[in-house]
Amino acid sequence: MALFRRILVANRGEIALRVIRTAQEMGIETVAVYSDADRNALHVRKASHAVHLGGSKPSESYLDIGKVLDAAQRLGADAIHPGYGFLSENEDLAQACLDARIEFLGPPPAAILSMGDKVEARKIAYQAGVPLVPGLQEEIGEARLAEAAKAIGYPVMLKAAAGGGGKGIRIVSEEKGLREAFQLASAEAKSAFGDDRIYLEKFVTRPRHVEIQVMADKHGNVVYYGERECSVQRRHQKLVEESPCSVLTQELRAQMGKAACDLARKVGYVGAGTVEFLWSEGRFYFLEMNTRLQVEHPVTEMRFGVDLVKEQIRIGAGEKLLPVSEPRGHSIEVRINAEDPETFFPSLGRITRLNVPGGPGVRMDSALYRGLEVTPYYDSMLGKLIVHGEDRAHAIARCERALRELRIIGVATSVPVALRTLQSEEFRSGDYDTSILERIQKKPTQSRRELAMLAAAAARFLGAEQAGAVAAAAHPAGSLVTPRWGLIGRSERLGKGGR
Amino acid sequence: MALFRRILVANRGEIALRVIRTAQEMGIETVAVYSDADRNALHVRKASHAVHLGGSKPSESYLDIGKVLDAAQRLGADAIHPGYGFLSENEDLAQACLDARIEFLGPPPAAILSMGDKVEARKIAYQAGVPLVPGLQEEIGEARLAEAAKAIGYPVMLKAAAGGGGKGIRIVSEEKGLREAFQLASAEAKSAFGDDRIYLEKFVTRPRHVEIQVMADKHGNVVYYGERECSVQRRHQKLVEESPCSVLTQELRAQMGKAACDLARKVGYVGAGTVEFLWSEGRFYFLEMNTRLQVEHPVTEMRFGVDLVKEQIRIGAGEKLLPVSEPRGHSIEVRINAEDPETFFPSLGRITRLNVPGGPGVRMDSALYRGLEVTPYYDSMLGKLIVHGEDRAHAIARCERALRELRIIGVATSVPVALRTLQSEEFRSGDYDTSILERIQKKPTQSRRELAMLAAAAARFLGAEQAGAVAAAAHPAGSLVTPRWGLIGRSERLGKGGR
Amino acid sequence: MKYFTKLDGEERVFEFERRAGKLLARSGDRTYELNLSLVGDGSAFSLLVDGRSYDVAADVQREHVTLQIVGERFVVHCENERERAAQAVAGAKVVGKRELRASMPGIVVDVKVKCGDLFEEGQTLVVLEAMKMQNPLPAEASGKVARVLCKAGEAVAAGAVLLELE
Amino acid sequence: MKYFTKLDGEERVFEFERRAGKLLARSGDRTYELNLSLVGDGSAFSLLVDGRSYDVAADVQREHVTLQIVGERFVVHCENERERAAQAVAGAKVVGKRELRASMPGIVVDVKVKCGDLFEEGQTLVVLEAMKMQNPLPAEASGKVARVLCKAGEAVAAGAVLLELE
Repeated sequence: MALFRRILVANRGEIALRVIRTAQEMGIETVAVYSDADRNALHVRKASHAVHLGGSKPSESYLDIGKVLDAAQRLGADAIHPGYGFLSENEDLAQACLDARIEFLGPPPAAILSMGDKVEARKIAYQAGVPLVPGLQEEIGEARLAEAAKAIGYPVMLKAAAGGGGKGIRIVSEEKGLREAFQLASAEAKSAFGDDRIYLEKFVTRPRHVEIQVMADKHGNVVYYGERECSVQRRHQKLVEESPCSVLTQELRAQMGKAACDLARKVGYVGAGTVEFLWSEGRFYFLEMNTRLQVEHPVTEMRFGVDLVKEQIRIGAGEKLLPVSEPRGHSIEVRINAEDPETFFPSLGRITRLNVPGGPGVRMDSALYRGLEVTPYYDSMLGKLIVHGEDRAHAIARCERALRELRIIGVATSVPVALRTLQSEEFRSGDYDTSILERIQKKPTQSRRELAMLAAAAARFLGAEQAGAVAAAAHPAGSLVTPRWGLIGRSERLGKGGR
Repeated sequence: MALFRRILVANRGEIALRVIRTAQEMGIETVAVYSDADRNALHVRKASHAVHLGGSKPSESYLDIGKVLDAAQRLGADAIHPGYGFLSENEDLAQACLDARIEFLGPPPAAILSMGDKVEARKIAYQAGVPLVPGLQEEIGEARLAEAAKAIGYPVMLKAAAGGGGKGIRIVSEEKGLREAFQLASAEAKSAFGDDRIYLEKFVTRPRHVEIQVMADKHGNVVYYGERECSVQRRHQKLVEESPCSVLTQELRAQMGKAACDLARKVGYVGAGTVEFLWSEGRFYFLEMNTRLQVEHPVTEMRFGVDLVKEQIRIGAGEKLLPVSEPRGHSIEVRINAEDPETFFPSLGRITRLNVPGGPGVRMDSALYRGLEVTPYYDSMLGKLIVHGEDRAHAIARCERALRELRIIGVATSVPVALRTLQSEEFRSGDYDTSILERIQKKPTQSRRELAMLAAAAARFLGAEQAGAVAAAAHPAGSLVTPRWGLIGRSERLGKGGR
Repeated sequence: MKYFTKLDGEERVFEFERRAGKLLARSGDRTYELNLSLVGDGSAFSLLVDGRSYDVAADVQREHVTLQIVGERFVVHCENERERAAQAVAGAKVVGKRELRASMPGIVVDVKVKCGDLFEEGQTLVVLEAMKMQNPLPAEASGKVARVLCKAGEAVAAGAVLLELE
Repeated sequence: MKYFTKLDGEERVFEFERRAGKLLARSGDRTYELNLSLVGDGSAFSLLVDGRSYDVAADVQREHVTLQIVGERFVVHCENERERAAQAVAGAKVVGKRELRASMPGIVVDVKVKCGDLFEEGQTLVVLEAMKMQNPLPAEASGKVARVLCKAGEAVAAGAVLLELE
């Protein structure tokens, strides 16, 4: 007997597929929802049912509570999994589910509301005895901006009150750029969350971003599954995550775990959540709580041998938490973003070739497929590569190996930068902070550039030979196999590309 | 500092890639060897160096000791990993390596020799106190055949003395088919091993095939990593393997483990080896020892969190065994063979489409790539899908999920039969034996056949519509993207296939 | 357009119609609402049947449609009206000739009969080897060997005629 | 045949020759022995350089070669002799015109200048949004806006001219 009959997954991309996989393993049917741009997406093809929501803009599809709820009711779904992003931290959907007697696989509306408002969240954390970074615990307007920033002391950070996932964040090191940064942050916040409130806090020196995975059931039990180190970030978006964090002592880990659980209890939390901390010089400060499954949750899953989505579903059905097993080895996740590895600008296009890594200790969570069109409508994250090894050095080596096996042709990706990060002395030493990426060499070495030039010439030479062969003989004698004149040969022959 | 500078991998296919992956993770360079048919194989492309051996026939390439050794010496390899099959159980290569001061990553020649001869192996097992199946412990000729079979009692099994991997095995239930079976077995043995000696033994009732993974270092330490249950076989080739075995008591497991280690010690074993047992009605009998890494070794790796290839390499370099950690959860492997799912006949062709499964607890070991030509020269195994779950039910559900995600187009594969095996009551109960596959439904259900007919009609309808669209407009207006008229549309248009 | 499908001896006819933005498929007294979308290079499509989702990989070689769907593999024979009509005309011309064909590509290791030999049903006529497995090819019915078209050591393609039989 | 490659301002010339069953590539005083083999649909090839193995994915759009190799991505400019000669002739005709182009496909969220405006180096001229990120496009040098070719809310392709500058 399955815990639910049918779960609607109110999301897209790799996380929708992630949830569908676990539901299938639990014998639960799934309903995918999709926008125009996602008609062929893997989550649509792998779900048991699929419902079209509307246009490609999030507001016309994945952000439309009415459409999502209507689909759930029409298809008889008895639970909704919101994934991350989109409606995952929207208390209105949580409330609507409650009213419609559909299980929302996340925390109660009140917990979403209080943790979703960064100002409110800091107040509650303060009350729960969780240490805070110095800053203003209320939203700030353009008028008082300069004065407040001066009082806290530069560098300061501008953050969206309703934010998450790094969107709407700007760091300002002097008064000069403050106003423009505020406007950009505010506009991004407005566009991403429909809420342009911004708050201000001190930017901590050499900070590391360390977060605790918590899980709470409906019977008042709260546990934590260790930490994740997420300091490798660019534009405040994480790129590489690992667990354990190499600078955390067992004592500090226990303190942070307790603080995270205390906070969860304080807001009557249910389900999976993540409490983000800044770590700096042996101390930790509360940053925010994400009231949903985190992108980097597989890092925890691989060490603890747990399926966090399965736990979410079990808890949603009223079951009790299972005991947390002993963590094993070391785990690393690399996000695969469609972006230029030097400028980090988004890279759009069609995936024309895809090779995913295999072998021991490698997990690939993505909704990539050959033929996928990467559009500007959604996040640039295409998927995640997660590895597990006996220890940190083993996990790093394995991650490097797997990243080299990964081939995505059609868009530029962040893989080369991730690879150079893993190979850097700073990362290998374990002593790094959230600005590590600024120090990572963005360009390949001289010998690799020379190899690339040789390979490019070889590619054209090979293409010319193939084209010559085609011209010479339409059907080569003695060949059992129909010749395949691939992109290289074809391009030479026609004098243009065949994307 | 790496343990070796450069390892030559004297094999092809998924196992060559498997070894290369671990060597890369250990910072060791690799030398691939290849035949004509394998110029584009993944093991060639992923190794640091590649050496062409010769023709596509194994005897001209992967079985040619002289060529392999010459390649190792020319490239300065200080170790050779033989994989499984080919030269992996060839004592001449082991001896030649010893003479050339190249580390053979396997047991000493004497251990290969004694365990490789099934008759000799049984004698040694008997001396080591390991229980045996009743039978003849010497090779048998065509003359004495009928008489000996009658003495042991039908059904009897004909086995190649030099055999392994199920090759050259025939079961005979009455005297009538005995002579032809002997001739076929003998011919197969000759062709596969260059040795046509055959021996005879009793065919045990409702047997299960359970094997113990052992590992021995050069310091006299021998350990075992639990068992693997390998009873799902057709034509005496394994199709599905799992660990733990559901009928093994902790006591019996310990007895089998001890017997396996005793045998390894008796022959001065070094490296990874597998002792195969028949299990029948609560008792176990020695079958044979495979003096190499086994195809199904990942089943063990996923439960014990160990990399057995890494252990082989460490041991070859003279390091000591690491302690065996506690096994966790349940693991299942499915072999992906290029064969007709109903007749088990090999299926050859070109891989035109490939989608490998991802997500939690899934590992894919294969050398498959889009464009791969499956030739008749080598084994029909294309790769392996391995899953790990919290318990047996979870692992089965996960394996089903992953198998449904796996797409290999271009050849027929054994996947549908594996899937139906996992879904069968007999497999789920855990109470099965080596003839389970004979009882598995080979054909899809009625409702699935109806779905297939609808889908086939839909495929043709879609193709006709696409072809119509092409005819109507060579360049559709307003489209940013060059239209892709895929195989379906193209086939309709040209009136022929485009494989 | 009508499509005539055949699988394992069973037949079903489907008629497709686009109406009011919907795609309907009729078979007997059943009507399905479909939503079809080609994926990637066109060797696969997403099929929604009354909202149920199926991921289909398809290799269409005119009337031979090879499918992968719900973890199964099917080779469905599927003709449209025009082809069926053409087939009906051509059908009369096909004259059955008994042959032994290679069931798979491989190497002939043994030809157990010679021209003129009589054989029984089930008797092994030729032994083929592929991927290190030897596979005896048995006679489907009793008969006589009319011509031997292969010899030991020869590589043959799948479907190659090895013997002509009477 | 000679090939002229350019990457990050560096140039190398390679000359290929097949001799005695071997493929040689010469560049300056270095000679490499190569072994090339197209893989799959031709968007990749296996490259052996003096026995060292590299797995190369390549997208060749005439002289623009996009490569994936050793975990890196390169866009190499590569011309053959013929193209280089043709380029030399055509080169004289190209007249530089200053423009602000979209660095990526996206949606224009703000045009900070209008026709005739003067601007400083580094000043934000247009703000683009893609994948929920807002990206200001700064002026590479000081100047004056000659023409505005985009407006807020408009979707633009990568490389689209947004402003003409003087």
